[in-house]
Amino acid sequence: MMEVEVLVFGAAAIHVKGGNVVVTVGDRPTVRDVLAALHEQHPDLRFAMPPIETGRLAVNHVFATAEHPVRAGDEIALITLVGGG
Amino acid sequence: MMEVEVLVFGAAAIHVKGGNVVVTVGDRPTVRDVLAALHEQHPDLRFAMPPIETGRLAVNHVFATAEHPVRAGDEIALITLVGGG
Amino acid sequence: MARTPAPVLARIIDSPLTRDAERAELLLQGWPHAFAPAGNSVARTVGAVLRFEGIVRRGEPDPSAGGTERELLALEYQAYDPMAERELRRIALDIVERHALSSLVALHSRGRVGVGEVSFLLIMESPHRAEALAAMTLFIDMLKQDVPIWKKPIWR
Amino acid sequence: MARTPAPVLARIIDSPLTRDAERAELLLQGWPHAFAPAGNSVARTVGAVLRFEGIVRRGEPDPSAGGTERELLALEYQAYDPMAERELRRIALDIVERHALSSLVALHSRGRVGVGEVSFLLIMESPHRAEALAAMTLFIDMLKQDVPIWKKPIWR
Repeated sequence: MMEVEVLVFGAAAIHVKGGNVVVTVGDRPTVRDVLAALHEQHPDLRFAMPPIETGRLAVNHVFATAEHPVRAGDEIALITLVGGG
Repeated sequence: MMEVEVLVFGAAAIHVKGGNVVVTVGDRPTVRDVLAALHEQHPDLRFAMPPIETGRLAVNHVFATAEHPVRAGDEIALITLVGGG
Repeated sequence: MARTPAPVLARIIDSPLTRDAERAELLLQGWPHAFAPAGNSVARTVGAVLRFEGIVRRGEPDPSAGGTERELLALEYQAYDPMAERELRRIALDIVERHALSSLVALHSRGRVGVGEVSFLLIMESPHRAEALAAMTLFIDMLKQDVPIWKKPIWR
Repeated sequence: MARTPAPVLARIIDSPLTRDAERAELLLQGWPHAFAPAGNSVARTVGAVLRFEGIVRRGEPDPSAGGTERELLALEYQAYDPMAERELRRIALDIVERHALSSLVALHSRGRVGVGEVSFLLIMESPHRAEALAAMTLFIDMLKQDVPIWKKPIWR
């Protein structure tokens, strides 16, 4: 098992203290595993979350899709409902 | 019978002296009649002319479609292949 | 809700559309925000300002040379008066209404416009960007179909 | 034909995008035609310049009031650094390549932008207008999907 910290912004951050949440996932997790854990362990954020199968997270400031591995020390961010422009 | 003067511009005007041509049409002509006469009496301009049935001419500075009557003294212009912008 | 009519300016101008010519024309026509930055219209309901400049390029296809590109010095724009300005204005009013724009300025040059100079200027203010983008595409399409302006190449 | 890479500038700026802020940024970044009129790029192959300004409007829907519109003082833009600028630049390079644009400037504000002020500026030069219009629509769509910038309303 490993803990992954996920940065949260914008409307999603209203439900979160300190701008991040922590999820527990199995060893050698992928983006999909982190998304599944977010859905399960932080249901408050579901309104802002991408689907587990097709969703993406930012890993080290680059968008990564479901299969992408997540390693200890990676900077993971949930980026949805952006509002630029 | 009546003679109608038609102003010609742009690429179409290259084939024309003085910027206008004259066509002979029957009494109470419409835009369609003038277009048909242009096609027949000025074949050089055909490349720049709208179809007789669906075409338009400007009558007194407003676009007029096939059924529009043409009267003595109207200012008639063939406006195609414009190049603004 | 009844709306104040959106300001519309549509004119044919006897010079290239330099910044000075644009400013002079807006001032002359009493345009409400000639010197204000784009966003500072009074109502503050404008969310998008879109500006298009059409510029004379160095090369044009030469029909008398089978359409191969040839070097230009300038284009000479000829307008059928007063219909050209009238059509420009008709299109402007139609599009402002259809897309609920907040304002529209359309200026087109008549006469000689050198390579690199602006011959056509279109500015639209709109509450939202989508309307302005759609309106701009439509405006230019209509301009190229209906406004009796022709260009004569002046070759180098 | 091998083309010189088109100049691209994509930046997140810590202020509203006033004309002075825009000019200062272009100058600072050594932008090739910061002070030249739009059309006077060296190659003279540009036929269209398109400029978009996104402006903070007076009213925004308030989610905590069921989405009814409420009066704003300003929007506070928050960016995820350095990803926001990186994504802005990635999109800019992608679109310049895809639409064969001649140049592209994309500036977005971070921090407080008052009602009536510009938060986003996009300038594109292109040989022909159609590419620029298509590219602009696509750029803004991609911005709104991928660039990690959020706005916090500061209500009146």
